[in-house]
Amino acid sequence: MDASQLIQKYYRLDKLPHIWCPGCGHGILLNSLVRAIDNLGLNKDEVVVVSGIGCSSRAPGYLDFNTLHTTHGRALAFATGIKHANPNLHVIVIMGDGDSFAIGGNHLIHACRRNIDITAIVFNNNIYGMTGGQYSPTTPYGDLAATAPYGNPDSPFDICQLAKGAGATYIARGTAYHARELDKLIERGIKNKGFSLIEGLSMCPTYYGRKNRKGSAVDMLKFFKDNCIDKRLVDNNPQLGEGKILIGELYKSTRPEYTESYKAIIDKLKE
Amino acid sequence: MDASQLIQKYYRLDKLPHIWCPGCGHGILLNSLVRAIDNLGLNKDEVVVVSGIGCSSRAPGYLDFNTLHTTHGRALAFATGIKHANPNLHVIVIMGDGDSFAIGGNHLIHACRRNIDITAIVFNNNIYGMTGGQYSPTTPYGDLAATAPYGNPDSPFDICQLAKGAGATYIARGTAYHARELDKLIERGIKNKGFSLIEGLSMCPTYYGRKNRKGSAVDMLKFFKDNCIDKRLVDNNPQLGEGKILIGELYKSTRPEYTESYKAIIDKLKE
Amino acid sequence: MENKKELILNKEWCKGCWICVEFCPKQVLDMKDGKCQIVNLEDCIYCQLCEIRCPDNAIYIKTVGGNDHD
Amino acid sequence: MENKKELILNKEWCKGCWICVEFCPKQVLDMKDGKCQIVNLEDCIYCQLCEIRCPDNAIYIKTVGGNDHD
Amino acid sequence: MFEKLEMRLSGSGGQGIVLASIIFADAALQGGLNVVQTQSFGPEARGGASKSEVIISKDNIKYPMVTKPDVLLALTQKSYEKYVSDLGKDAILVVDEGVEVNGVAPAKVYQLPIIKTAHERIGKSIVTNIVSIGALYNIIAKDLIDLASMKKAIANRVPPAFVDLNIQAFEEGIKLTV
Amino acid sequence: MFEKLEMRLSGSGGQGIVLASIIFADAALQGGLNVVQTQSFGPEARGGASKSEVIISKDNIKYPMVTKPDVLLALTQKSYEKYVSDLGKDAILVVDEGVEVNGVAPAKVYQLPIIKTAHERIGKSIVTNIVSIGALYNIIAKDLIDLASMKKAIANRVPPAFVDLNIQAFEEGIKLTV
Amino acid sequence: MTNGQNYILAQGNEACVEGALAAGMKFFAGYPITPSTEIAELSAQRLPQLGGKFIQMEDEIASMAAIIGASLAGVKAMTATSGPGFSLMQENIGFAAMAEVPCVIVNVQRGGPSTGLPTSPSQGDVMQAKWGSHGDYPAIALTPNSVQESYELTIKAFNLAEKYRTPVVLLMDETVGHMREKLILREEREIEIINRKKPRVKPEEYIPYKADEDLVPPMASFGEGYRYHVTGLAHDETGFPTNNHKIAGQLTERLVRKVKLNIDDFSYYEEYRLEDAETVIVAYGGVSRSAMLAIDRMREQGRKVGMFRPITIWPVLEKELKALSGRAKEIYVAEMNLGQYYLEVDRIAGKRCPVKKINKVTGELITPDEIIDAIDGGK
Amino acid sequence: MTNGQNYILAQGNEACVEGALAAGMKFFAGYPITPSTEIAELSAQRLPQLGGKFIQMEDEIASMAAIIGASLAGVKAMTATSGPGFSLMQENIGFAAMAEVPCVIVNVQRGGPSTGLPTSPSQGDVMQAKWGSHGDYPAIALTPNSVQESYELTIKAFNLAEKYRTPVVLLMDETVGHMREKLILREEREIEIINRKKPRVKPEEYIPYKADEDLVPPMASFGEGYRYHVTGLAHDETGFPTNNHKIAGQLTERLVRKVKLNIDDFSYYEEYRLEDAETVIVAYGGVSRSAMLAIDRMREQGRKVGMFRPITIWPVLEKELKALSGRAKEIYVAEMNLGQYYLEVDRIAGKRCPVKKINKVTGELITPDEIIDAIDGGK
Ligand SMILES: Cc1ncc(C[n+]2csc(CCOP(=O)(O)OP(=O)(O)O)c2C)c(N)n1
Ligand SMILES: Cc1ncc(C[n+]2csc(CCOP(=O)(O)OP(=O)(O)O)c2C)c(N)n1
Ligand code: SF4
Ligand code: SF4
Ligand code: SF4
Ligand code: SF4
Ligand code: SF4
Ligand code: SF4
Ligand SMILES: [Mg+2]
Ligand SMILES: [Mg+2]
Repeated sequence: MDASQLIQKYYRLDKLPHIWCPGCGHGILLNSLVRAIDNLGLNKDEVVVVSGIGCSSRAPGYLDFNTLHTTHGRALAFATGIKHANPNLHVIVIMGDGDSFAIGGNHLIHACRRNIDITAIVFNNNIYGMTGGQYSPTTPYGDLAATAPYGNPDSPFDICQLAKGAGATYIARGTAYHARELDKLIERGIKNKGFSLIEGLSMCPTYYGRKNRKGSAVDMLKFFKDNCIDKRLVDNNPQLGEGKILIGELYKSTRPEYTESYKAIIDKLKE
Repeated sequence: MDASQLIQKYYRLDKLPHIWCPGCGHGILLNSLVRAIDNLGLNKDEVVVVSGIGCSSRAPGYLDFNTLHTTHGRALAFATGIKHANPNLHVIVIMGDGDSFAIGGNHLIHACRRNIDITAIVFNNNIYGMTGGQYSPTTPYGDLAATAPYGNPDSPFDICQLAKGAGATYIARGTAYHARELDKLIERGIKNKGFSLIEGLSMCPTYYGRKNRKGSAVDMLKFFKDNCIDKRLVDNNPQLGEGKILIGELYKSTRPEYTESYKAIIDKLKE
Repeated sequence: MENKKELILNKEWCKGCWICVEFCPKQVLDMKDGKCQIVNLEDCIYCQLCEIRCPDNAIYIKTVGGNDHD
Repeated sequence: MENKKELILNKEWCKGCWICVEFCPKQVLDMKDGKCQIVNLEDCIYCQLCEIRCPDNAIYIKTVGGNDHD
Repeated sequence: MFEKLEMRLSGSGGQGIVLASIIFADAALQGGLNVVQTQSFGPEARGGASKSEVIISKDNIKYPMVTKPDVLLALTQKSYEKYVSDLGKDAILVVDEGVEVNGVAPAKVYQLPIIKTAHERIGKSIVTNIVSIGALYNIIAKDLIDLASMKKAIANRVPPAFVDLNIQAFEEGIKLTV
Repeated sequence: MFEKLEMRLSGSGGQGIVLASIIFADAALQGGLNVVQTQSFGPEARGGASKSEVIISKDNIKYPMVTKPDVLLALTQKSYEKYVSDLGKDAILVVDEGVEVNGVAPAKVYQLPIIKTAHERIGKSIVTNIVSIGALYNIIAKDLIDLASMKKAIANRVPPAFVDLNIQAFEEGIKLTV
Repeated sequence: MTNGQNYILAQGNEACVEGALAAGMKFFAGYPITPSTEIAELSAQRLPQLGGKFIQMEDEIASMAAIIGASLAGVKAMTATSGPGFSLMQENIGFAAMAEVPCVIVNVQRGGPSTGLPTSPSQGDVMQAKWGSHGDYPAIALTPNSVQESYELTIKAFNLAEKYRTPVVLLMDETVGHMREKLILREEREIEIINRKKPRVKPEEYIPYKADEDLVPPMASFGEGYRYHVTGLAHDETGFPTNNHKIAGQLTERLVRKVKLNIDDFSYYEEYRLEDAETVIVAYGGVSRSAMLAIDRMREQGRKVGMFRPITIWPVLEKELKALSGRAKEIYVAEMNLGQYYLEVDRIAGKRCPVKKINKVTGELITPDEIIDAIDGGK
Repeated sequence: MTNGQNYILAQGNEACVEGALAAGMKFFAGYPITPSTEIAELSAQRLPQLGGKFIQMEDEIASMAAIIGASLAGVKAMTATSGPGFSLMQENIGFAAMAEVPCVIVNVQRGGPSTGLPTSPSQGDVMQAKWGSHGDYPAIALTPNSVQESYELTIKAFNLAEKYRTPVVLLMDETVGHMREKLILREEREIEIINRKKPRVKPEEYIPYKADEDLVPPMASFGEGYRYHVTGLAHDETGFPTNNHKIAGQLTERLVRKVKLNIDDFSYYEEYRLEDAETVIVAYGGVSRSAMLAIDRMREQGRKVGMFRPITIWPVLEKELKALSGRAKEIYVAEMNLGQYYLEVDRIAGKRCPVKKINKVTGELITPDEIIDAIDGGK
């Protein structure tokens, strides 16, 4: 399917253009999700896209699926209810870095732990975009933000490490620059029977970029290009990874999936 | 100081005996904390012990420090306010496995991330004791609990792994059986300039033990004895660790501590 | 029938972020009055690099004709 | 003056959990009417294993006399 | 004629006082009477209640709490002391023999070896509660509830493997008062 | 005599409309007048407001919103269309020259090359807002607020490194209307 | 638990679960808290037996979120908690109200404020059940005074939630939640079950938030082919966020009105010896049981006392309370709080007759004697 | 921001921060949310300049917890939020009330329910400010109608929090929070600052929850040598949990009473052209500004209209509203909600004169014309 068909098929055309600022990375990531879903040939009626609150969380409104825009930080808890109630649905959750890892951090680690078959995509722009550029749990130490006028005294999470510690069974990182590769990462995340976390490095030129003199959206994309490296390359040659951000599939494992474990209980009681 | 002096000095004698059931492991762990504090020679007036809600969280009430029994899951957030407001205080937080990692999970990972100089001790009995034996995020898969009558379909956290993923700079695990060793682990946790997490394996014979036929408190202590092994032994001989629970100091690192980073800002503004 | 590729620019949706302009390997695109414009269609190699990074679905390649069962 | 060790049992606080009884290496202790009791003081080696695992501070070793600056 | 019976069962947490009262209530309910059973808890839920009440009545029961107990069971000294003052002169007091009844008491007092019976005759102190209801049943309820209902209620509320043991405990309880 | 001036500034998010109105309000305040400045936002805070209002008054200002604007600044076609109908006959309309004034308009209309001036004469479209207030000042406020107050207000509200540039933009704005 | 007959001895909490199952509950998400925990525990046991789902979430915020999610996926869902958890649920209760997602929240009230008296009864969350979330939103709350009624009202709570597409609160108190009484389990055919209105149009024609005349829009489930958008932002009939102030205002008004407008449909209350009563006790939940005994005793002394018991506690029974004020000489509102429902009774009835309070916050049920004394003392 | 003079142009939100600093705020914990965010941002900038501490917490629950912790450690602490965050804070607000920890919570109200209208003004959280947490607890809430008053009331909020050892809510609305007006920054000597009562006894004699005659116990800070216990459970004077029902009940009653008893100490209100008014508009916050203009216009027509503006919105100004009902012919309560404060006005004043509502929930400030029309329409 070409782009024009994808747009026709998956977007709510009357809602476009979306509200995001010029050069906001979120639109690029969203297209990756659309291509991944298309590649997998999922039935649109069976796809549910859930989000919290934030610029990123406006994404579901543009997509022609069952879409749910919840409260700030709670998307995964709503999604857990949906998936557990009807495991046939493909449940995909889009969240910002604040939404998922600040206020929503607990739901995230518990979704990882439960290994419930949900795919979470974090649009990480290292800032609270929606509220005007306050620091988030992924804003680097020392960076500037609306609430960090003297440099952020707070250290960031490596959210992929955190998800691993919490028990997610598929973890990947992509960027808005490496959009094609991101398609595949999301695709594999959706295919994973269990909880998948995909960190998509996005850019907020309006706040994070401007406050930290990271230049335009173009400059920020170039930063991703120059500073990210695929984990597979580093696996073979660890030196390459020095000072770089690892992207690609970072971690994969197998554990009982929550709704299947529950189904086993129901089935056993039926006997 | 011998035990009778320790009790005299650190306990609120008129509150004893505590409300815990016969054989509850929490009392053993609490004694370890007292010995650790005594070994460090901390000034009682400068020690603050904070807890949430749960059987474990009743602990501070028995100790003659500044003590704060907060809301369920929120102890670390209160503690963060105390420590940030007055970094001279030694802030120690006691939580149950539910308190710290179910409802309180978010505050825990953020305290780890901030690397704020607080020592958190989790009294992990793999169950919600206070409310009568429902499964917690550390109840093993398949085990029985008041809300898991057919076996727990939910997988547990390895809370030390999770704390590591979140960025804690000192992580250790001890047990009620290995109480002497636990003293040292807590001592080192308090000494660490940053966020320390100590998982203390406790036992709840009343609920977890009874429901899962783990026998008496004595049997449960013996289980710790037989199934735990010090990490240092395993480091030298990985085979020894198979099927065992690692105890001892599991992880240590150095990163900027939150209140110090903040102090640097204030100092710089003064210049 | 052979597939024909077409470079589509939807100015209504374009927000003028420069991304496509800068990442086009063939300098096919430019910016005018805050909107992208196609200035060098003949050089276009239909590599989709503009499409893949346009945050606004405002520029993309359309395949005209060709196998319907694609 | 030499230190003298004393095994103290506080029946008020004892909840009869058996822990000290079972883990005493010298069978010094026993259970009676739901409370610990000292049955073999002479065998006690003051190893503090009871003290260290009693959840209720109900049994412990007290050092009488000795260096005050301890 | 029987109108209403208000019972209070008390002891220490873990003595199964609540279960005992439930069994009583259940049996009465099966016998076509109105019942309300309540209990009071310690901090949060942990520990289990040490006081439980049952009202059995011909009529609908409005206020669900016992105001003037017709009978008080006290298995411990503490519970005796806490609740004895609520008893009227005509009430019945049933205590374990370990409880020292120091003057304050209604007309009728039964001092019975309940704990000992459970421990020695059944060999399981966990059935103390069932021994108690045997005694209580015989003292106060045998005209209200038939024996079969009581036994059925016990059987319904204890683990299957322990039904016989508990029925036996119940009968031992009855024997204490004959 | 001057009693009250109600201004509405409009444009697209990012054109610095709010800052422009703040500078106006600040200058008037420094001149001893009463002021209220308000704005309206898009979804959550993001994007920035595209409408901002200032009321300048001798008296205390009660209702803080503009009801009948004395002057409307509209930098975009959209904002012109959205707000022009609120203008009374005596009001003043100031639009960028790019805005097509299609009949609906009050008596006094100024169509000025504001955006172009910012872009071409100052070389920074970011100062569009300051050019605007230069024009507005000269049209409607020069009897109310002295020039020094305006300049001081600008200097106080823009980054130190850009003070001169903005003062220059302000002066260019004034020139548009002389 | 059953014993072969169609009635059993059960706790209020247990009756609530049986009622929920009878109403068609297929999903329960919760987090344990005294004195509601039995509801979670019994749900964990019973639901999978019936092919339903139980989940213990990480906290009450997540529990509330999960039942909303489940309900959107098409199943009837419930959670249960007590004060501290109820406080935590408020944000998402507001979401359910705004997005019009049917669900049932049980609050078994314990002594507050804060951790308070976890094992003691209270009626301290009455006002919170209406005002706990920010903004104006519709609140329906029912409050039982017996085990049997816990069962019946849970069924009604589900029916109202489904009918009006709104969260419904079952406001129990520890007295009722933990007492054991006879519970008659009804036959399926005896029970009226209401299910949410489904769209009767094709997906292309579905306008998800366009209300019918009853002000309630039909509701499709996720996965059924109607792909629509749900948000907690102010939205228009299509369900998408709007910046149109008028439409936003109309939405809030409709949400509140759809419940108020239909209040006659669920104005549940009980009158006890009220015919000729000059002194009226307004009491609900556990306290109404004390009030009945107090009334019986006072009647024995020849005093004209009766009780009005609101069962629907929110929206307030404006019509009935007004009528009451026309015939009573004085009204006492007896509650296990410091006077919450009193405020509404005073507002509505106080214009025509004096309204007084009888309050108790010790964590004990108000006794009949205390009611009698208060009334006598008020003389 | 200052310009050499002692007044500046500032937003209500900024004025709030300046007021807090003037009152001695040394700690701010918060989580950004529109339309309160400027309060966090300015605090982040200003506090470290003065040796104070700012922290951005992971959510609003944690923010509320952190300010309680900081206050226990001895510093004056504040948080700021809007509806959704205010809902999340409720559990810990109840804790602060129960444990008697002074602190200030600013709620800049936006359109609700749920995510609602994040950038639009509203007064939808008025009832929540009193009833948002479970159980009965004391609520103090102040509501400013100008930038200057935002400053003054923030100082008062701190003073009341310290004086009564209780959380105090500054209930702003987006209109006031985001408008810019003149702000006079007072000199230190002009400002009355109240600090919490400290124990005047030695640590051994300190009974942390033994109240003085004003019903407020002196408060020691952690680290000062008074090692005491703080809990959200019902507790006795020593601060330790109690199972004694009577003591538990007395505690709740004292908490509520200490505020009610002293209401005259902080009954703030404004009367506008009220002397001879027959029609009284009750309005507060942003809406009161519209009401004043409406009144001016109606007065021009010779109509006897005036305004009563509660500044202390909780506890309700019972005495003043009652007095009002004695002299007014009719009362209109104008609010940006569906009639919340109205309920209390109706209850208190409705016994003597009719009380009507003027409501708007579109996310726009009620206009003077709308008020006039409503009153005329009510004719
Ligand atoms: C309970 C609650 N707290 C705070 C907010 C305000 N808020 C909205 S979005 C947001 C953060 C957005 O940041 P992020 O999740 O990183 O998404 P982005 O906008 O950067 O894509 C915040 C704090 C809210 N809506 N609800
Ligand atoms: C907000 C809230 N939710 C639920 C509860 C009920 N509750 C009290 S303690 C507890 C869990 C206790 O388990 P854990 O933290 O493991 O401590 P333990 O009792 O096992 O030591 C729960 C769920 C509460 N008090 N507050
Ligand atoms: S504020 Fe940042 S994250 Fe939000 S739309 Fe703009 S660029 Fe994107
Ligand atoms: S219930 Fe379990 S955790 Fe709680 S006191 Fe008893 S043994 Fe300890
Ligand atoms: S397809 Fe490739 S060559 Fe053509 S315009 Fe796009 S980026 Fe340039
Ligand atoms: S990338 Fe898209 S939005 Fe950006 S300039 Fe090109 S066409 Fe326009
Ligand atoms: S000190 Fe050692 S030997 Fe003595 S009683 Fe204790 S455990 Fe036994
Ligand atoms: S370990 Fe302690 S509590 Fe347990 S039996 Fe021994 S003395 Fe008693
Ligand atoms: Mg972000
Ligand atoms: Mg536990």
